Amino acid sequence: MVAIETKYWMEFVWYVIMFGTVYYYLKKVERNEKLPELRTIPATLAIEEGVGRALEMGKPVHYSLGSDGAPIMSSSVGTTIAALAVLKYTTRLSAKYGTRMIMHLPSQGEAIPMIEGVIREGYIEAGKPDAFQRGDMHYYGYLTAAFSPGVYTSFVREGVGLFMHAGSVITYEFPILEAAKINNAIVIGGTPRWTATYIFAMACDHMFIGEELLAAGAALSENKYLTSSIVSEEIWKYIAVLLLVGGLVLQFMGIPFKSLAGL
Amino acid sequence: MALAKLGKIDYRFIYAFMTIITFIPLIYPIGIPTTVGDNVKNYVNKIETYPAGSVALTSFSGYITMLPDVEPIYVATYKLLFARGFKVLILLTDVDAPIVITQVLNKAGVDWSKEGIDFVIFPYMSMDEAAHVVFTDNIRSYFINDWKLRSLDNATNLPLMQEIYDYTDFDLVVGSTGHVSRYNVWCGIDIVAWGTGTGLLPFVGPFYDPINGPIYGYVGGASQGGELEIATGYLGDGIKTNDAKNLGIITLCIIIIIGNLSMLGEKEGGKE
Amino acid sequence: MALTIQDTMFLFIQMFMVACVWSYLYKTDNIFARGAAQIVISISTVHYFLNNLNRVYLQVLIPIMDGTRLINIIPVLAGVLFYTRLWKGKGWIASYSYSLSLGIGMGSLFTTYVSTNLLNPINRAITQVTGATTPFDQASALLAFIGTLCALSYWLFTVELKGPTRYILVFGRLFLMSSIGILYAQDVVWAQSLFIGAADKFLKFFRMVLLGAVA
Amino acid sequence: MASRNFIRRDLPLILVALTAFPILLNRFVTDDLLKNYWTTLGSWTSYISMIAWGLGVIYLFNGEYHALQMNKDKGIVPYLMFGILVGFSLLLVGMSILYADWTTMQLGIRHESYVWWYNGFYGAQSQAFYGLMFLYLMSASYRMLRFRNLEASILLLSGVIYTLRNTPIFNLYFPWMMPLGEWINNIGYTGGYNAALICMAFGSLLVGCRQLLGRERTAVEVTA
Repeated sequence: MVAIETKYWMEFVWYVIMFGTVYYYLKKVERNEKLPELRTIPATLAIEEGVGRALEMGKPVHYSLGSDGAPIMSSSVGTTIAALAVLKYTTRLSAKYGTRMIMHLPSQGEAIPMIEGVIREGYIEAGKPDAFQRGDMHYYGYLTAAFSPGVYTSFVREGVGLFMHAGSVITYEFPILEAAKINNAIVIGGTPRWTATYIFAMACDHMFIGEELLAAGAALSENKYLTSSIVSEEIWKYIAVLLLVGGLVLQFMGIPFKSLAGL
Repeated sequence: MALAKLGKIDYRFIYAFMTIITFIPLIYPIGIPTTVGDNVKNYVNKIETYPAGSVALTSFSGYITMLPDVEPIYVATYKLLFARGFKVLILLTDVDAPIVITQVLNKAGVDWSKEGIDFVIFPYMSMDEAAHVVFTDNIRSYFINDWKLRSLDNATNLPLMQEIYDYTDFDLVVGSTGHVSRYNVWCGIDIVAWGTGTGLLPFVGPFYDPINGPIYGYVGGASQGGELEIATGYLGDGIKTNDAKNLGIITLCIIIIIGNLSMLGEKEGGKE
Repeated sequence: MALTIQDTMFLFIQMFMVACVWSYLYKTDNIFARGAAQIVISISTVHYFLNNLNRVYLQVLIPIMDGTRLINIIPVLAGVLFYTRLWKGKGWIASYSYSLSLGIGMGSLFTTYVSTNLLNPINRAITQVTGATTPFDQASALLAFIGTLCALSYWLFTVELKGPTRYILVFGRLFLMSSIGILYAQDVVWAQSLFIGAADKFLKFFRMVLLGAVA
Repeated sequence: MASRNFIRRDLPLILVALTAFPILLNRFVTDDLLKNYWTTLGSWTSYISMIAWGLGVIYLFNGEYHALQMNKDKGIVPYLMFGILVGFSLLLVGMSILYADWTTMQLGIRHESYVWWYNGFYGAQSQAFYGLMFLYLMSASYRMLRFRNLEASILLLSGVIYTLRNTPIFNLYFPWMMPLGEWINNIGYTGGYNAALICMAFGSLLVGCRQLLGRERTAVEVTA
């Protein structure tokens, strides 16, 4: 029996708003209309600086998405894709400067082909496809208990100039950030997982706070279609503020906003 | 200037100092008393409201690395559940869980001959969110058999499973980490939460309400394992390490104060 | 009760492994710590691999072979296609497999996030204010509500808050900092438990083997 | 060229959208077919990830072998490390086969000898590694938690007060610590957390929208 589920109508409205606004701004880009300027995310500037310093020190760039940092079959998939965009940018820079880049793979086996694909693309975009070496992609097994010692060993063995740690990171990974710091590396990182944000506040030189990482992926791509979508997302935020304030006022006026909206 | 020097302490001194401080109470227990928090009391109270024969799904992560943090909670909870006459389903959500669950149930004094009658253990499979939804919607479309490869439809070996098909047959979920929100969104079952401090505490806040639920009480790692042991009366390992925890945190405060004094010293030095 | 050789060995291995790990703290480049890391990586990878291998056979392949769930062929195929990555020039074939995976992920993302991460916090922020009973609670909840609104301004990318509006951002950031502080606090005590657990394993060898104490 | 682009770039993008849309529909339409689709895919996630895991093993040994080649001139240590890795892996595989129960086709990974090695080496060591986090948090706290400015002070105070609230002895001798800690948790934490959660949801959903509209091409290979 086919039946429409009406209790989730608010969610449906959000879907319409989201796809509608993104589509609207994509069309605007196609028509070459002017869009608002985006502010620079501070940590993105630091990446180039960090790669440059790694080159000066003669040490490699290390990149990690986290010990189980690349979920692609769960709801954190958005973070994975955004982090991969940052990875591609870092790879491009490393290839451009000729710095060796070591990738520490997350425990999800199914994400490995995708990560390798992104890195290969990065090298190709920089015009150095032959610089890619599969041996610089290291895998350490299940979760952080093996990941942290693996990354430590790599720091000690290969040296570390810049350590990028961005993705669906969990708090247990704090020791590797601190280890990179102890090994005199520049540490840049961030995660949209709010519960793990503090580890970056404690140990990073530059960090992406919360959603910044998700936006950075698009901002670094220099693709107008992607950056335009960030503008549409701003509209969602204003709607959320409206819902918050309006909902509270209506609730105080005795109108059962929450039950009407199915919250 | 002397204060400024405090900012240049070799980290290895801090590590050594902390390690010694931790060793002392482990060798010579001091016996600092413990109080039981409301969240732990609510956890025990909620479990005790159910009549004997109720079905509880326990989502058991049992990551071997986390054992010192959570083993006391697991053991005390299983003791409590079995003492209250619960029928317990055990969902293994971590690769180490098949090994750890045996240790934990042994420590909880479980009668293994009652497996299949009082409790059932599902085999371990790597589970994403979607898999959790499938499991709650229809257990048999996800698992064919239990962890000893006996078919779930086998009435002789697993009589308990003959009454249980999906989430409507669970009375209570004892869940951990992010699964909690999952069960709430999809099923709306009553939940009490257990787990490691870091895997549970940051997530549980938004859902915790001892009166309306969905999470009625929680025990999140660290010192709360000891609190649970006191609340349930099943004393074990949790309570033993409390002294070390207390002393460690006092040391942390001292370290932070030293750090701040050094900053003060640097400022003074700058003025000169 | 005297310890068996096996128990003594077990306690010694545990103590030795803990000591190897702690040797990192003294000097990062040392052979004990590196050896210990290799052991833990090897066990972690191989144990999980064996576990999965066994489970795939029992849960996925047997139902295909006895004809009860032939549809399992699709995920098996999808899983196997990932391995095309290893062949030069054929890596793109794997993109079909991860497209399927990404599709499932996208479905989870939309169905979960709109409800739990978007509508739920909005609901919670409103409920916290309307549900408060005492004047103090109401004032506090209102403060949190305003904090949420201000903190949202941190993630505006097209507007730069200048002049008096700057204080919205300043106030919002204070809430973010407080939130980060709490997260730190929740982890400190947790990490401490594990440290104590390891310290206990280290001491256990000396207590039980050298001093002959009973567990 | 056009067909190559279609097969390598467009078709995978279409596949993503085709897989995802019925799942979204399932949220709003109650239909057995849709539900079956979703539950079938749900169990596939486990199967796919279990099968794909073998890739990890290949990359592990490939990476370590590469490291050995790169560090060949550094004496015996790199060889020793590679030896330990291979030796231990073989040991576990050997034991799992030796203790396997061939009647039910279960590998011997729950056999007590296997568990002995597992617990002895992996259990103790991984706990010690996680425990290092506590010591590293000490050094980071010493370095970072300072009253530098208003923001840093708020971070420090929230952190320390809540830590003390979690510590039994402070609760006993300073009973006001518990309500104060809870207040900061309810007001400071929730205030910031709500905002962060909403924005994180928006960021992720935005990536999702772009992916489903075929604009997000990070994950597809065009040139390689």
